[in-house]
Amino acid sequence: MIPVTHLSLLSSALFCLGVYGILTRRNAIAILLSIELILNAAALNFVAFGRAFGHAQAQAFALFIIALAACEAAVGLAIVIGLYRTARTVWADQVNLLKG
Amino acid sequence: MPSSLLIQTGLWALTLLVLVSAGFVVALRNLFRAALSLGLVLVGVAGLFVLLEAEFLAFVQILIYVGAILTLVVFAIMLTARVSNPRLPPRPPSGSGRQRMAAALVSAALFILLASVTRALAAAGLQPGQAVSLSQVGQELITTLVLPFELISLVFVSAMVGAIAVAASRSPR
Amino acid sequence: MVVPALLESLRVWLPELVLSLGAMAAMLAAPTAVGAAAGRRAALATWAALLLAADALWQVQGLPSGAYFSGLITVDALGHLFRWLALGVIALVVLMVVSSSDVSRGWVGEYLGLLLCVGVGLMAMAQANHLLMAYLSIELVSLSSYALVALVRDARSSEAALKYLLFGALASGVMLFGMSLLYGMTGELSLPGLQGALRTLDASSAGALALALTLILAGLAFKISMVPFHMWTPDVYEGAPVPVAAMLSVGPKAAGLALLLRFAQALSPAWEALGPMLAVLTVLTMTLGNVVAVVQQNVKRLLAYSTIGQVGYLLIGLSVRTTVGLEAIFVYLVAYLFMNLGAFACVTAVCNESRDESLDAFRGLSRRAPALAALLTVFLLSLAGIPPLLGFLGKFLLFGSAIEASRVWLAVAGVVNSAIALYYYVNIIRQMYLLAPERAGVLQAAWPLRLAVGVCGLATVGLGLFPGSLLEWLRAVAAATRL
Amino acid sequence: MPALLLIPGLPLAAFVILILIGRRLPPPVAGWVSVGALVGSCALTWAIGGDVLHGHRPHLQWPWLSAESGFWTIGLAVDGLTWLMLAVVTSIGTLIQLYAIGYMRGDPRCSRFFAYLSLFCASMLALVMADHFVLLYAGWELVGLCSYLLISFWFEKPSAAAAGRKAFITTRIGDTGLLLGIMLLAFAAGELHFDQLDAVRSALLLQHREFLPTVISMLIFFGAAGKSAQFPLHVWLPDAMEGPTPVSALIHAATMVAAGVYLVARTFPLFTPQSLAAVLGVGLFTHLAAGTIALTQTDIKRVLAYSTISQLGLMFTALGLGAMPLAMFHLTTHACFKALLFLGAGSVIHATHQQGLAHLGGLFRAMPVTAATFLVAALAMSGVFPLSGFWSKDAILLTARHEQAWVFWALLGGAVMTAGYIFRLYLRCFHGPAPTTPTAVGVHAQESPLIMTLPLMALAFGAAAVGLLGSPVSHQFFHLFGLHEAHEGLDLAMLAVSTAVAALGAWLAWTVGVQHRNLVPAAARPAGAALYRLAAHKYFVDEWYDRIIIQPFLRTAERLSRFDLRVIDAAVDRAGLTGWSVGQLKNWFDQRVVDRLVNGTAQTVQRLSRLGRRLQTGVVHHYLLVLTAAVVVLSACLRWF
Amino acid sequence: MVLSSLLLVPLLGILAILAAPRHAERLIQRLATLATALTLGLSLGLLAKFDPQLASLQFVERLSWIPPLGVFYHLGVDGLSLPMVVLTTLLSFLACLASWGIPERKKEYFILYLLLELGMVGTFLALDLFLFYVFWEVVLVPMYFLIGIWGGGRREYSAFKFFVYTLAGSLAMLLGILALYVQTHTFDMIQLAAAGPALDPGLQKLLFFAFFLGFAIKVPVFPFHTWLPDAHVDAPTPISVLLAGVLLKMGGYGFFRISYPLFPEGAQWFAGCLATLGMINIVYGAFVAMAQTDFKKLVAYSSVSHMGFVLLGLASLTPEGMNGAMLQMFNHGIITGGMFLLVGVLYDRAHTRELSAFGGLGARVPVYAGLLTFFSLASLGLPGLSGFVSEFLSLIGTFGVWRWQTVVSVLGIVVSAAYMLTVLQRVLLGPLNDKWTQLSDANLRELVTLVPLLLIILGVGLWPLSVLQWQDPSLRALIQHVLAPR
Repeated sequence: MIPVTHLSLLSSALFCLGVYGILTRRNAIAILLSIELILNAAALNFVAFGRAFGHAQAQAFALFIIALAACEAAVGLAIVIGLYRTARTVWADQVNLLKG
Repeated sequence: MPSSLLIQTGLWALTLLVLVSAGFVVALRNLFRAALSLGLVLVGVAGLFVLLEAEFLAFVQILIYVGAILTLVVFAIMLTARVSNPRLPPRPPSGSGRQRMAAALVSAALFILLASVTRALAAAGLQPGQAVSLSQVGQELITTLVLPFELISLVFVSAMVGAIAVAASRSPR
Repeated sequence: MVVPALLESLRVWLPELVLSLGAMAAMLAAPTAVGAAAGRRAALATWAALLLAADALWQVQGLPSGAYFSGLITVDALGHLFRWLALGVIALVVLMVVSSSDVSRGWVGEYLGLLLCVGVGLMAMAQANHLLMAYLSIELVSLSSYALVALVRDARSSEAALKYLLFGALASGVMLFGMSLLYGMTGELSLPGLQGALRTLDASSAGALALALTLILAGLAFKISMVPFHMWTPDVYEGAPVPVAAMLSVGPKAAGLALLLRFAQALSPAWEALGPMLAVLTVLTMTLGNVVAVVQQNVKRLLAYSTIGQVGYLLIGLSVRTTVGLEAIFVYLVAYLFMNLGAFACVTAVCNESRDESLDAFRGLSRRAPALAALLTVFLLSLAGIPPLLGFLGKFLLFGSAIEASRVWLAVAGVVNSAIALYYYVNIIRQMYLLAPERAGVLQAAWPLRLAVGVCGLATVGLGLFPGSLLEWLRAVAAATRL
Repeated sequence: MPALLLIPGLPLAAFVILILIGRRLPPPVAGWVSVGALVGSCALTWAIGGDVLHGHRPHLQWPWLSAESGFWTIGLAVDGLTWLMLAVVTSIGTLIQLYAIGYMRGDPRCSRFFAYLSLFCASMLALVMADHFVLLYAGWELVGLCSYLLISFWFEKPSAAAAGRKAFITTRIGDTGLLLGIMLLAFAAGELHFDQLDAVRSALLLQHREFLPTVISMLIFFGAAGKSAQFPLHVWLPDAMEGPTPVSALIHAATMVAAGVYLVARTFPLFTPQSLAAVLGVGLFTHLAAGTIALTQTDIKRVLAYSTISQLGLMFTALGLGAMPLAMFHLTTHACFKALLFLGAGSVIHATHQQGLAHLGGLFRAMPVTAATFLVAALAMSGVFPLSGFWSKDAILLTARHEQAWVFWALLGGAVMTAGYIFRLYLRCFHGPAPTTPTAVGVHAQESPLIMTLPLMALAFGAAAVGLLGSPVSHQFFHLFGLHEAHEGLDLAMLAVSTAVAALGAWLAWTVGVQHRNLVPAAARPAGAALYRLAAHKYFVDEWYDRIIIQPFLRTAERLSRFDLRVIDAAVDRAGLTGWSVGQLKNWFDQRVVDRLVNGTAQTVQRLSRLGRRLQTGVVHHYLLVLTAAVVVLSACLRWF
Repeated sequence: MVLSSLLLVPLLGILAILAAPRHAERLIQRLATLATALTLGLSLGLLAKFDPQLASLQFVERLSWIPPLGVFYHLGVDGLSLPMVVLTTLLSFLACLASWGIPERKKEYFILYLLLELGMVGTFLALDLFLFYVFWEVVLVPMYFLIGIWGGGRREYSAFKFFVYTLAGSLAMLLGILALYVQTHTFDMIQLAAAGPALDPGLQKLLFFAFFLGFAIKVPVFPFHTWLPDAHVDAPTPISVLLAGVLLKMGGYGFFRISYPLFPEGAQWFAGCLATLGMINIVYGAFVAMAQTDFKKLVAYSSVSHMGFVLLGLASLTPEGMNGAMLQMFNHGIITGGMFLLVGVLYDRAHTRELSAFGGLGARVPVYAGLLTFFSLASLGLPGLSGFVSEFLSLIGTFGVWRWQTVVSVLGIVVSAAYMLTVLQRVLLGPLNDKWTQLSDANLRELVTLVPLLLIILGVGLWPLSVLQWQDPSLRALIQHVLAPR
């Protein structure tokens, strides 16, 4: 018997850790990793609630989340590599040509 | 209730695994290790999926996330490993103290907010008989959710094309 | 039983299908040829797709409104309007893409393909009736946009793309988490289902609901650049190629508003609580956008802030939540589509020639390209809300809706902001007309640009002078949309 | 009655012709056009004279501002008073214009000169013929304009240009009073026609007792005082002598300056005892003060100017005494002899190109006609029996003796001065030694041409004889005012006193003014010298005006202009459209309030804009932090508020 | 259709000029002159056909324009707008003649010029609040360019200042229009005049104030007047003429056409303020004008002073006062228009406007001197010329209502005499400055522009009924409407 509150607390914690990571990591790839945490937290929620409500759609939603995470990672990493190529850095706080 | 006990134990173990390795992901200096920690998180979450009787999803999680995304990440880390512009001064990998304080504060506040509302969620709790079978999910995917399927394919295409074009070393022609 | 319904649904979805196929075709057409020919083929495919999609959209309009694809999307007047808007945006931006020098010739196929993908995403956003659809369509738009921004592959565009990506990923992650909370509370994923479930929700879950709503709002607010979720906007616009910035300034704004409207409609009892906050954010948005635009020197950045300001005006209609407000939003969106894209098209023409994005590039433009300068003036004046241009009408209705809803202070804020906005719009006009040109020679814009500018100019002036039928249509749409 | 229209119409036509094509006409023709028109008016005036004398009142009206309401119907009307003025203006005007043909010969802008003169005649005639306050006011302003144009006719001289402006503005200050009076009358009585004034008076007295009529009449008198150069608005007239002499004769002696007297006479029913007392006071004071100044002036025309002021003061004194017909009688005789004096002076100036008494003398031999006619005028003005001045002044003295004895004595003193200054002038010009200064050209002076001396002789006849019309010999004059009872007869005592006074004045003029014998006892000399200096400097009125009115006025203008530029403009510029205008309460207010207000919109916007720019740091972490913080704050707000 | 043709002709002119090649400058200016002349002719034809006995609107045209909003293309003239329309077309024509001397970019100039005329005429003809606002704003844009491109001095600053000030005012007005629309759901001024007075008095005051801001800036009312001297001074001569001659009248006209009929309660409530503001305008403007050394600036400030009489007359709500105010608008347009033309004539030759630089021109350029004297006299309110009639009417109409404001205003007359004569003295009188011995007198084109104005000044001055008869019935009806008991 898995209490839903346990899981949603866990996913909340995961979510907040992800947020913390996003806000503190300087390396763009590390930030992308933190974003994966957030997505996982959301997916976990969906699966847990879907289990509670007995919905198949929730699992499908989680499936789509995983797929999208893959896409996002691909595009994100491509952008990081592009950035590395043009700016010779992957540290997100070092790129501030654009401001004001 | 040995199975129940097993489940409880597994649940706590997985929770611990997920949280600790998530902590590593956000805290470890070494990017490579952070990525490996993320793998642990993903595996932990997959384990939770198993506990929630969503075995297919756990399988997909391992396959796609750990197998594909993480590999990609590792590649990217290696590609950009020779960090970086030597003229830029070396600094700690996770921002200044003030930034970390603020981040911690915000995250903690967010957690408090989230935690304060969990009670309202899925109040019904989990019933054993409600497990969703894989066939149900498959049925959904080819009937109700056919449109998202179409869309995600388009997302795949655009993401791939975009990623390739962006990462490509130079203009094709 | 499933299949006929699916076929019916596919008919409704035909424009998007056509566009998707066009996207593939454009991307595939590029490698089949070399040099300019590749671009031409891609453009051909794109135009074919656009025209076919327009035709399909025209046909589809007759179909009965209601939920399709098992309730994943809804077909109604609102959706049609925004699909047309999305199509318009994409068509105009395509005209800019094929002639912008920011866009490297070798990647035209990719640009066009991604643009069409964005188009599909925008259309899907406008019709989404389900949390999954909303999330997917937003992501489709976002991911394609990240790539579009990054495609120039210089330091600034990479930086812009990175910022856009990180900001967008966080925002959509937050939204996704909010959706999961919403689902957890109600057990519903479709919007009508949510609407029903929220009615029966007890008071104890109000806090959870509020939190979920805020999280979802964050994701949508990011799309429409609402303060305080606007911070990516200026940097990304400045780094992105001009046509992409143009697309970003209109497309996602319109679709995001449509989605916001749908959420507002579905979550109506709970949404009420957002009212005062939304009104405050409305004022903040327009004020920040207009005020910060005053000191900008880069024209793309200036237009980015201007976009934020314009979104602020649009939000007036959302925060009053009346039919009149809806109608005002629609009118202003149509106006905004033409005047803003027209302005961007003019900027494209100027930047193509001068490679200079600062305001100085516009010096003496009236002597080098009188027609272009005149039309840009029209667009800017329309953005500033000078009658009889279409932008004035939109603003008129927006402020009117605020007064009608007894929120006079919103109208006053709008008026004050219009006065501030005049400052920087007129500054560009001043550069064009009152200062001597920095470089000699006549500036000749490429024909697609001239076409785009001409169409936008015609619409801004013509619809401003004779908005009768447009208004009637939009009023009908507003009436058909329940809030 | 087209004749009524033609009376001012003919000179107006002359004006139009001259202003349009005058420059193409040969100079004498321009003059003759003007004279011809005025002769026509003169003839018409005399033609209707008989009717008027028999109580006929020609009247012509037309709608002005409103076709329906009778209130705004204006028109021309002639009654006895008007006819008298018409006769004076047209007759004397004709003579003076004739004279001017000779005087202005050779001036390049001769036609312009006659155009202005014609315009003046037209406006003056319209003024006196007006049956409505507004039309009178119109004529009133127009004569002021002509006065301005003619004073500054030789505008290359800066002093002439300045004098013209001074005249216009000073009289306009008076006009303001008149305008206010008209407005008050219109508001209180709802009637502005002159023929209703009696009814208006009784209505006003009934409703408002004496207060309102007093205020109205005082305002009107203020206007009259401006035009007639009464203290304290007299300062413009002496300066006005910068104009050509025929202008001084016509406008600043015979006609325009008398318009003030006419105005008071015209609105006489409105005057209450209180306001008449004021008129009397001002008139008498001006009479005496101007007389003393005239005694000390050394410029021929200025002496005559102060003399005019003084004589006008006498007329106002008569008005103040309630003797309106007598004032008009003196106006008439004064017009004759003062015009003659000016023309004579003009003749001298024309011949010698000198105006200062120091450079003149012994001209009798060279210019016998001028000298003789001048003498006639001087005698007439001094009130020597039986010349015209005697009859008019005598009647006023008599009335004064009946009404208020002290006025009589004061007037006697004035009479001494009158004789004194005019004979001082006459004697020093035409008799005594010729000046020895090299600039003096008196000895070579020649008599003026016939066209100038002819009017002199005609006027001399008038100055001698006009008085008889109001004398016991012929009572015609007062019939104009509907007075038919017999004159009280020739008062021999008065005759004697008057002649003695004139003789005293002439003797003093000879001994003091010409022979330079000092008659003042040694003890009183310092005080006398001080008084002399005071009078010679015209009691420093101009200086005082400059200090207490003109300079403050200019400073105010300057200050307001700066205020406009710095405060209003800056305030509105910067503080948006808050529209406050309190920035004047300088120092502390400026610093505490204004500065903060002033740093308003435009600057604030700029500042805010830069601030907003700084928030956009370019570091993506900050953006992300803002996003997250916003989510937290917004949801917290939503949760707990 | 006659009213539409007034709008159509400038529009056709614009199209024709657009079609003309850029370098055919002669053709372009002839086309523009033709268009303005035709418009003038049409408006004179209107004058002939207008029935002055009727207080109601005539030649009304009403077509549905934006049906969903209830906006109509609704034109009409009555005694209030007819003199303004004639004034506009006349000054447009004359200023168009004066524009022949514009040195560069003639094509753009005349396009904008005709657009300006279109907007101005439209403002006076519109009977639909929405349409009115559209025309009102349409005027702004060409004006900005005309000052900013072809002006002198700090032209950019002045143009921008003009734009921002007026726009800020009209935005306040826009709020008023919106609030009114929300209350009544119509833009039709005639219907609004019937419905407006029934509104809550508090709301009426608020709305009156909103509209007041819009109109006051245009008039301009102290302390919103500071755009005026800058704009007038830096604008090219023909544009100064239109600015002073027509644009300021749009503000005054707004009071007559909108503020008074729609918000009678507000009008009565505000009348005291209006009278005081009028007084301040008159005296303050005159004083500030007195201190100016720049000829054009002096004339500009004299406008502030003269427009004060309009406010004063408006505040009176008496037939005399209102007639005076209306007539003053017409007269001021003619007189100050003429003054600006004269300043322009001088500036074209001497390239300076400093009063102290001149002197003694009276002998050198007699025709010009005569004209300048004439217009100055008209400006200082000499009887027999038009300015006197209107100022007198304003004063006498207001005297019974706002006693002290009127008394103080009378002072302004004295000051206006002072500064006008100072101008004459500095420019025309005194010894001739050696610099100007080669100055040429007014040429034929300049005479053609000035003489009609001169004749009008004289005509109205001698026979004021000629203009008053057009406006009087409408004004009386208006007063009756405002003062009607409710």
